[in-house]
Amino acid sequence: MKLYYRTLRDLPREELFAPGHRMCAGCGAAIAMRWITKTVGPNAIIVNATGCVEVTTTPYPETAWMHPYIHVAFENSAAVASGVEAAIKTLKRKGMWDAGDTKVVVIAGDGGTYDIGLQSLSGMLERRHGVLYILYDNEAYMNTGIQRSGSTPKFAWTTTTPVGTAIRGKIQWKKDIMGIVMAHRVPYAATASVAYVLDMVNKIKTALEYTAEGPTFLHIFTPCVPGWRYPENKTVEVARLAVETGYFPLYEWDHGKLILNPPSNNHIDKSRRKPLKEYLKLQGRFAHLTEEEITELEKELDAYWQYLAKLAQL
Amino acid sequence: MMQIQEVKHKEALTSNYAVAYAVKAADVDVIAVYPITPQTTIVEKLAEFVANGELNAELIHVESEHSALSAVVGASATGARVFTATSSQGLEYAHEILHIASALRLPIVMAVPARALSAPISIHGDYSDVMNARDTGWVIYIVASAQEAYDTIIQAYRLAESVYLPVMVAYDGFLMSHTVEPVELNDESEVRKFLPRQIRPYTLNPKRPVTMGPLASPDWYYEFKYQQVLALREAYKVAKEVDVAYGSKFGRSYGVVETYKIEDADYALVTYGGAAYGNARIAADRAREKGIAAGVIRVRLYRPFPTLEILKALEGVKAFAVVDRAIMFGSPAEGPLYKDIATAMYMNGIDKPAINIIHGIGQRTIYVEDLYKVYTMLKDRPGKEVVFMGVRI
Amino acid sequence: MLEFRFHGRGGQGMVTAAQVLATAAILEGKYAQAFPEFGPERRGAPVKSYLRISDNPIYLREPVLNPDVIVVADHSLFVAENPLDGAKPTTILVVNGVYKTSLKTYYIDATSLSMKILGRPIVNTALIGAVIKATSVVSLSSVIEALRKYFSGKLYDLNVKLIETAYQETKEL
Amino acid sequence: MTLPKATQLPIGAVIPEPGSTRKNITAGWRTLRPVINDERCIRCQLCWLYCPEGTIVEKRGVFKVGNRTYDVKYEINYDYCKGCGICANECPTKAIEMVPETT
Repeated sequence: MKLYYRTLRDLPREELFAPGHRMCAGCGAAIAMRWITKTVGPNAIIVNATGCVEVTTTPYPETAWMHPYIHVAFENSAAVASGVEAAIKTLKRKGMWDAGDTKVVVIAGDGGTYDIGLQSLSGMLERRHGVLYILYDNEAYMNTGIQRSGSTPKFAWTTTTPVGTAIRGKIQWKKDIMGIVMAHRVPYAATASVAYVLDMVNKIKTALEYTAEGPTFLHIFTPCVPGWRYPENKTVEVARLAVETGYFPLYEWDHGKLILNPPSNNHIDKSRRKPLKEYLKLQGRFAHLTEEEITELEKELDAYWQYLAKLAQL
Repeated sequence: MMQIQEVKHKEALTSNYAVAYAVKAADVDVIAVYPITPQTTIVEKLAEFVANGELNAELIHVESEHSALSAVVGASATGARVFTATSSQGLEYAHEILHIASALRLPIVMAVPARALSAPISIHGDYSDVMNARDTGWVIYIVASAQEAYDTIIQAYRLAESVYLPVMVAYDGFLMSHTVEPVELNDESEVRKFLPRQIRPYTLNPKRPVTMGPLASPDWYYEFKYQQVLALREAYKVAKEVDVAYGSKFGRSYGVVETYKIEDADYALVTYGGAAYGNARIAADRAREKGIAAGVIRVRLYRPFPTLEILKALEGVKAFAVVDRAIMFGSPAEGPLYKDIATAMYMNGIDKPAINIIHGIGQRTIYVEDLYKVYTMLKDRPGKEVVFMGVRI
Repeated sequence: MLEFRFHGRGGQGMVTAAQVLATAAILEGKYAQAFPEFGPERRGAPVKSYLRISDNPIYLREPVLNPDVIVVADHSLFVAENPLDGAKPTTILVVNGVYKTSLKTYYIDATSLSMKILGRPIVNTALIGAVIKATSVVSLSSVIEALRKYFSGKLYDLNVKLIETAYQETKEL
Repeated sequence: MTLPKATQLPIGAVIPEPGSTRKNITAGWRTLRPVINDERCIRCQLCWLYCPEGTIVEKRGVFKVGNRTYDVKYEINYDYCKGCGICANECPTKAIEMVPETT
């Protein structure tokens, strides 16, 4: 990533995401939206998949968006963005575009990315449209009331993975969406967290600039107050612990090179990571976990880190 | 005085190719398509035009029909002139976006060589796909020749961009999509004059940011649906005006309903599409040879429904039959056009013998002889019934 | 109106043959309609295609049931299919190689000829030449013009040569 | 309130006014209200950084606090603050206190 912003003082001051929207108090995605809109600047078109952000920001006749914005459906934001990008290209060629270098940015949740939107995402990446696709990951279908998605972590409680006597929470592991995106050989993909804003905005800007070459992807970790069952003032703390415990490593895939970013660049050595438990214990969705289950999660996390470490060496 | 008749140059084209030529003439900006039989040759031809630099457009090779329509929704919202095409399962797959495209009021034009639906899988023609899309708020034309397909695509852009509604141009899968016929092509610069670039009230542009596709509560939603009702009513008027304007410029027009020997007919067939209409004309001629005053009515503009024109055309007949090429399972009468006409008549206090013929399903051949028999049925035992014709019962 | 039915196998070009003749007729200001017996086209599978040529607009969209001209690309089709189905006493048969029926017949060794000129056994062009000889439904020059829509470069030249030779060599049985 | 008729609304449910949720004052969502103690504020910007609503307002000027002088001061736009308390939780000097809203 390029360092567009070195300190907090360099960050863009102008707010391009209006307050008065209906996102939850303490919403992690709201923090992300604020910084996405500020960082991409006004010359961008936002394509939003159905989801929490979409329904809470566009209650007719009001909109929180100050950008040109379109929402079409749940599964197709990458396809819609492909069309927007192609339109700008042709209209420019024909001298019919008056807005200059307009960027195209998708904002979609984990349901709209990992699950129902995966096909159109793959198509867009394969066709190499110059679109920045931003996934805000709150690890379940929060808009419909906390149902499990392909992004929900193992053992997590959701309304469709209840903690029962026979089955306790989600049975399966979280899907490796970054791996899927990287397999498309995109110019740039990165993870980011709302707890690490400076890292996040530099990645947003880097990814945005790389759209001149092709599609870029950002996976932003956005804790969810009601879905993860933690107090609403703890959003940033939860997000920070996710990174510090190694649960959500910060890294980027820049033209085939995997680079771990601070503080995750220190975390290949397990002893440098905080115990996973510190992250889990803040959240009601993991409240039922036994020591054995936590050990299993830690084992899987270690394996994931070994995989990342190998990728980082390539 | 001797008249020198100009022999107009005609190309030998399938309806699919005719559509591609019309799209090129319309100077379309963005095309998104996914292959499906019998639509595919439209895309192949367009890809050739783009590859040869004859059409300055972005061709998006999407990974599904759902994405094809989604991509043209995005492109149209951005202000581009767009085109897509599909058939059968593809139209079903994109169905969700049909509703959204019309509700967002985007002037998208889509060609649909009509094809049967699975299961069992059939690549052959009928109108099950188009009829499933009839209530989605799109303007729907069903055309009957390659020439009309060409002309109607051009008319469709003018109409779509006047009333801000998407327009579907449907025709018989295979029986037209793959049939070579003579087509007179217009001078492309004249087509572009007929389709001037309009400034739309709202597009996605950072200079004039708007939000499209918001959430509407019960206090707001219904008003936008009612707007669509009004827009389709407006489209009914504008479609006729566009057809007249096109006729005066290019010498060909069709009306919203086409009739054949209806003026003095006692018995009429009402239908849509190339095969059913073409063969009905021959059947009417045959019936007239046998002393039956037979006529044919073809619905060209299917949505919005041309109630007035159809009622007027049926005014003098003693009995009529509606030949449908789709089945609405479990309906009081299984033919979709029949249902429309029955509703139109009932609402206008008209009661006449009317038979619903279901035929041509999965491209079961509609023989002229079959349609001739329908005329004799109308004469000998006029009533109200649904007849599944051409099927082994 | 003259109605044709072509019998061939996927890959022999019988759909194109009907289309080329339709194109030639349209070039001459006539009305024409050419369409295949629709289905997924598969190499080697028997296929039919249809052609109507008329001085008036054509509304009929039935398959050709009682052809005025039947064109058969390959003798084996007489075993696999019944190409003479619906033939009238006046129907003309155009066939690749000598084949005796009760119909008035024109024949050409299209396989040898296409092998010789194209180097490949694609018999449609040769049979177009034979059809023109048998029916005079369109002129040879119109067909040569129509071929431009289907072939270009060297392939066009070879097909023109093939069609002209076939036209010369077609004989009445 | 009478809402507009169908024919009075922009077509396609387009919202032509960017940022119009500003009309919706979300102050009523709060049960706790953040109060900044300017004495303790070290101008680290973290509250401004993390506020999901963008309600921490950065004021430029010359601000004397005790014997220190700052060129910036942070205030809260209570119209939109939903009272989540992230600012207080993240504040390194505990300069923000969450106090109950009094009605």
